[in-house]
Amino acid sequence: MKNYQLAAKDLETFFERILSSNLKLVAPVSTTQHIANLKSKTQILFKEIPTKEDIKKIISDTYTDMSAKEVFFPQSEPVIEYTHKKGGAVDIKDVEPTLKETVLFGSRPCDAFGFSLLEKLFSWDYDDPFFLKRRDKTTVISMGCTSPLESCFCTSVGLSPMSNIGSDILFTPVDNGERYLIEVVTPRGEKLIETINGAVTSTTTRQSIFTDGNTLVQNKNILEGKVKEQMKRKEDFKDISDILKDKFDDSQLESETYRCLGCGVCSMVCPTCHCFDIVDEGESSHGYRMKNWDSCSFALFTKHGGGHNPRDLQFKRCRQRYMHKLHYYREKFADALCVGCGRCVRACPVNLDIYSVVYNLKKAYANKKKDNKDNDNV
Amino acid sequence: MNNTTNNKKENFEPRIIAFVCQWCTYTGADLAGTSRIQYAPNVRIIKLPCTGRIDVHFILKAFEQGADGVIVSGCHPGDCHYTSGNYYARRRFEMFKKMMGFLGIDDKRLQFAWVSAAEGRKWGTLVDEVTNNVRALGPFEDYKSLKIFQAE
Amino acid sequence: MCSMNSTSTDKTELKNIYRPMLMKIISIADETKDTRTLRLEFSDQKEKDAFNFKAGQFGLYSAFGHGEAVFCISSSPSKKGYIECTFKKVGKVTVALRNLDIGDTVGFRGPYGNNFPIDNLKGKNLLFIGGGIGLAPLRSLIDNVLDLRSEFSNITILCGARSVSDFIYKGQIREWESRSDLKLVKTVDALTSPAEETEWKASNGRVGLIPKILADINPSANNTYAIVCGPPIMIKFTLQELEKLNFSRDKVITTLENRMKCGFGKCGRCNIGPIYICKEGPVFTAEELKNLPQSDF
Amino acid sequence: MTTNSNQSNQNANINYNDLQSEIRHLAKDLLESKKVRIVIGYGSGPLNSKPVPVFITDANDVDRLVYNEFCFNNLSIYLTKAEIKAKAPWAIVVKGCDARSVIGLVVENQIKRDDVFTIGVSCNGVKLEGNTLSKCDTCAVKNPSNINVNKVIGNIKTASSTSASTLDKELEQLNKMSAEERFQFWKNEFDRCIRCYGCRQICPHCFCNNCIAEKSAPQWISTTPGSRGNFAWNAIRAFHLVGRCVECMECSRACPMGIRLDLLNHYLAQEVRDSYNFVAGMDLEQKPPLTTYNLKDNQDFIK
Repeated sequence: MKNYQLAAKDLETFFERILSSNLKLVAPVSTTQHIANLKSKTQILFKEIPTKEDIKKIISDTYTDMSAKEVFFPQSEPVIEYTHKKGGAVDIKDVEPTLKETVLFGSRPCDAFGFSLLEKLFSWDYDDPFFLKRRDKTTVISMGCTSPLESCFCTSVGLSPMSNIGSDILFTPVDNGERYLIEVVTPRGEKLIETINGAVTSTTTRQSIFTDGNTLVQNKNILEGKVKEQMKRKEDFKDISDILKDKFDDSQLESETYRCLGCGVCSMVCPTCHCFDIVDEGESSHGYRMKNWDSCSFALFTKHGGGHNPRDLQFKRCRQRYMHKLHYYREKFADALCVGCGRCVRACPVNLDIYSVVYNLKKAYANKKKDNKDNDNV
Repeated sequence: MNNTTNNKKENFEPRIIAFVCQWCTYTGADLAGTSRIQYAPNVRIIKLPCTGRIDVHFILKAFEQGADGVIVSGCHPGDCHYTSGNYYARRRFEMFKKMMGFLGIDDKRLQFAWVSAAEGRKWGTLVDEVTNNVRALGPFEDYKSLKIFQAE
Repeated sequence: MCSMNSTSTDKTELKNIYRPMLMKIISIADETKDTRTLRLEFSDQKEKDAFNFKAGQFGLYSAFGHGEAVFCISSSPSKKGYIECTFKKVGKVTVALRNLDIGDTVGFRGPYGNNFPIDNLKGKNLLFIGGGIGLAPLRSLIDNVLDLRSEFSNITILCGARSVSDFIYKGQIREWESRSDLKLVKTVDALTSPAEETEWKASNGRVGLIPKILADINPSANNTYAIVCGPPIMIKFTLQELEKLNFSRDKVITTLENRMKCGFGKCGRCNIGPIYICKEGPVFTAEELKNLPQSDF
Repeated sequence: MTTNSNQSNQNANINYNDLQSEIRHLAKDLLESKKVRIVIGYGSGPLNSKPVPVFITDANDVDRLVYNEFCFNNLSIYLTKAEIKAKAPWAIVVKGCDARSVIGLVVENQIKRDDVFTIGVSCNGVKLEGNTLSKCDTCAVKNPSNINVNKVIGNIKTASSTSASTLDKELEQLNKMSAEERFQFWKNEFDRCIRCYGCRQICPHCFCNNCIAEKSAPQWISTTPGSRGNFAWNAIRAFHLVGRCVECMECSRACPMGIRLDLLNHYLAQEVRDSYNFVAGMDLEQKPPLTTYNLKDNQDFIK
């Protein structure tokens, strides 16, 4: 893994070179609607940066409201186009996802790890071409966190504010933001560095903007230790799998999630939620088969044709959310399907907080274990 | 208006969908036919038991499927076969028309009317009027721009 | 049948796993007033030759413009050149499939899921228990077994329905009744008229719920596999009854059906506890089902 | 999690600590006297001071109840949930706007008035991320005594300001725009909708157990989150609440994409007030306007 460094002032040049190398750039920007100066809620979302002038809109070190999974797993996309012919025949065509070499800048280490979790799911025995082709065309450049939010808990699921798993390149602002340590993690990242070095923009000549970064690795590790220390939420959830297995029918899980209203906000903002619905849209003569995001908190998610619904009450749907993320996925793929980004905690209209629910479950499990031990000894 | 939209509007034939109650307006339209009253052929009539049964998502669906104008018509207050269907409808349509206007849909594209079974002539003039108004407005580009999904 | 996870980094030639095969309806059989069986033939010769499946697997059937629905393949793999599906008219897609006629096109994606362990059943006694439309997945295995009849010892088929007219595959049931190398027991929850009663009793049909009739015929458990399918409530009480008849749980096989959209473990909705019905099922032994959380069924 | 320290609790002429202890006291009596089986109130949440809905069934737990200026949830939504409906009679802590929702639910026969003991608490405007919500500018029910509540706690005396609220000013902006501009504004807003249905799930008056958006035969509203489906969904959701919405603006707060649902709700509520002189959730006797009629209703828009 090669290390480079980039002076903070050269970040804009870096973006310019990406654009001039005919790459699509996606980065966090603030999107406040301003039509007839009617302001709507300020949001920070991943958007395409089409031209040089838009580069200054990029916010390089921020927390987005929606995760970046949309770059690989759009909220809705057609997978087949069908056309009814006379005489009952039907003609179907694959819909090719529009692909362009893309650079995704500004995802967080937790988001990036989320992409690797999604990749495992979307290539589990059957390869989903829509996700895999898009992921294959994208270079993920993540930005290490120096000031995590109160709701962040990435260390609880085995990650760190500066872990580089899932990213092709990891930027980390060191020397209080003076310069970035650039860890090139994958060959795809290396390829991007070469194209960037090769690209010439109007302002600078061919000379590379990167210099050797090995000297900064030490600063980064110190910084990483400090940032981890500052995090407010540090409970370790590594053995949460067996706690949840034991808690399936426990009323505590029901009382903890009693206030859930069953909206799908948590699944939509989450970087690792991947459940989707398949519906036909358009007229019956011609239309598209769509793959749209779905959520396990919706009532229809598991409703059978005959009317039976295994998860008829809301707490059973919350249970499915926690079980799938922290138990079922872990049993099949060794990692939890939760990266501790805290988006669902921030977006939930009734402040349902996965961290505190799991924390309480863990505490109750520990107490119960202690009581059993006391009974054995007595 | 540059000239392309102008001539687009010249030979533009609006598609008008009419939701009508079967007891009065449908019979009125039938009377217009039997009395050989000439009126714009752009209208397509959908028969429903009462204006009280005409739900707002019918109207939205009509616009979605490409209608340029919608007429909703039924019995005059007091004539309703179900006594109060049109009274409820009256309030519902008043609010719906205001909401559509607020959402930016030109109110000439959505016309409510009472046409009794004897008013074949009124039905004819109503359809002509709405067709001309909508022809003047041109195709309902705004609503047609609402695609099912982004890339479509 | 699942393609190996392509480890090649080059993703360009990945095939579209959501694309169904096109099939023509070649025959339609109305089993009851709301249940119909479609016989489908592949439109594309290459796909027809390459296609094979095992009894117990399922697929997603498309009515284009309305969506997809998941049913088992109710015909046996030993019947070549076509597949059949039996479905009840309950929702948007099944109504659309119902409105199609001979010659119309239906999409089919599959086969997905595991299958009945037919090799373990060889040389054993078989007890098929099918309730209502639950007989459909069993028929795929029954026909398969009957085409290899000599490889199995005694076969008993216990099939039930709410009423006489609710039986599916009525013709085939009569055929099974006439065979000497298998025992057929049929029961209805209730009879509707005295005339029907005499006729039903004449063809020695019984009256009563399946678990009760199972107790009456008291099949011996040794060297016997029970294969059960029907509505969840019937499976629950039938498994209890089989336990009383000391069938060991790993000798009781059932097939489940949950709501499905993708059929290959990605859309996240068909799981019961940690198990994905579409990938690790739909066929399970009662032993496997016992370890799953009962409140997630 | 301790509640706010005392000083920050002083807010104009309202002492949240007193209100809080009165609520706890009352909840304890109600539970002990078996007058109610459950008290739906605000408790301290896992994160900073954001309170969360809590459900107290044991009299000794009443100290979990808190009350401060961050209690923005409209708790009456829980009176429509099957799990909680089964535990009637309930007590519920309601601000003025929430109390109107309870009245709305009673008027539409979702709950019986005697089954719910409403603890009406004075409120001087709730805060979200530091700033008071715009709905509180011209709130006329800061002291819920003019609404049919069982008990009023605190008697905040604020003259309801007659000056136009920020919402009214924004509505003027919108009305000055041309039809195309307004259509473009709403298309842009609704295009951002991700169909999480947070607006529906949090609204106390969206209690249909089989919402039209979930009906697939026929598919009135396309479930694909594109312009067409989003426009139809947001239009029909807003329309089904005409004359019923009490402008608690929880839908606008819950929307993760910040779609200006409050503008749409406020406009429609004003139209209902102008046309039928009706304000939702204020009067137990009056039916919502679109569920009744009057022989002399306006019909000048009808040919």
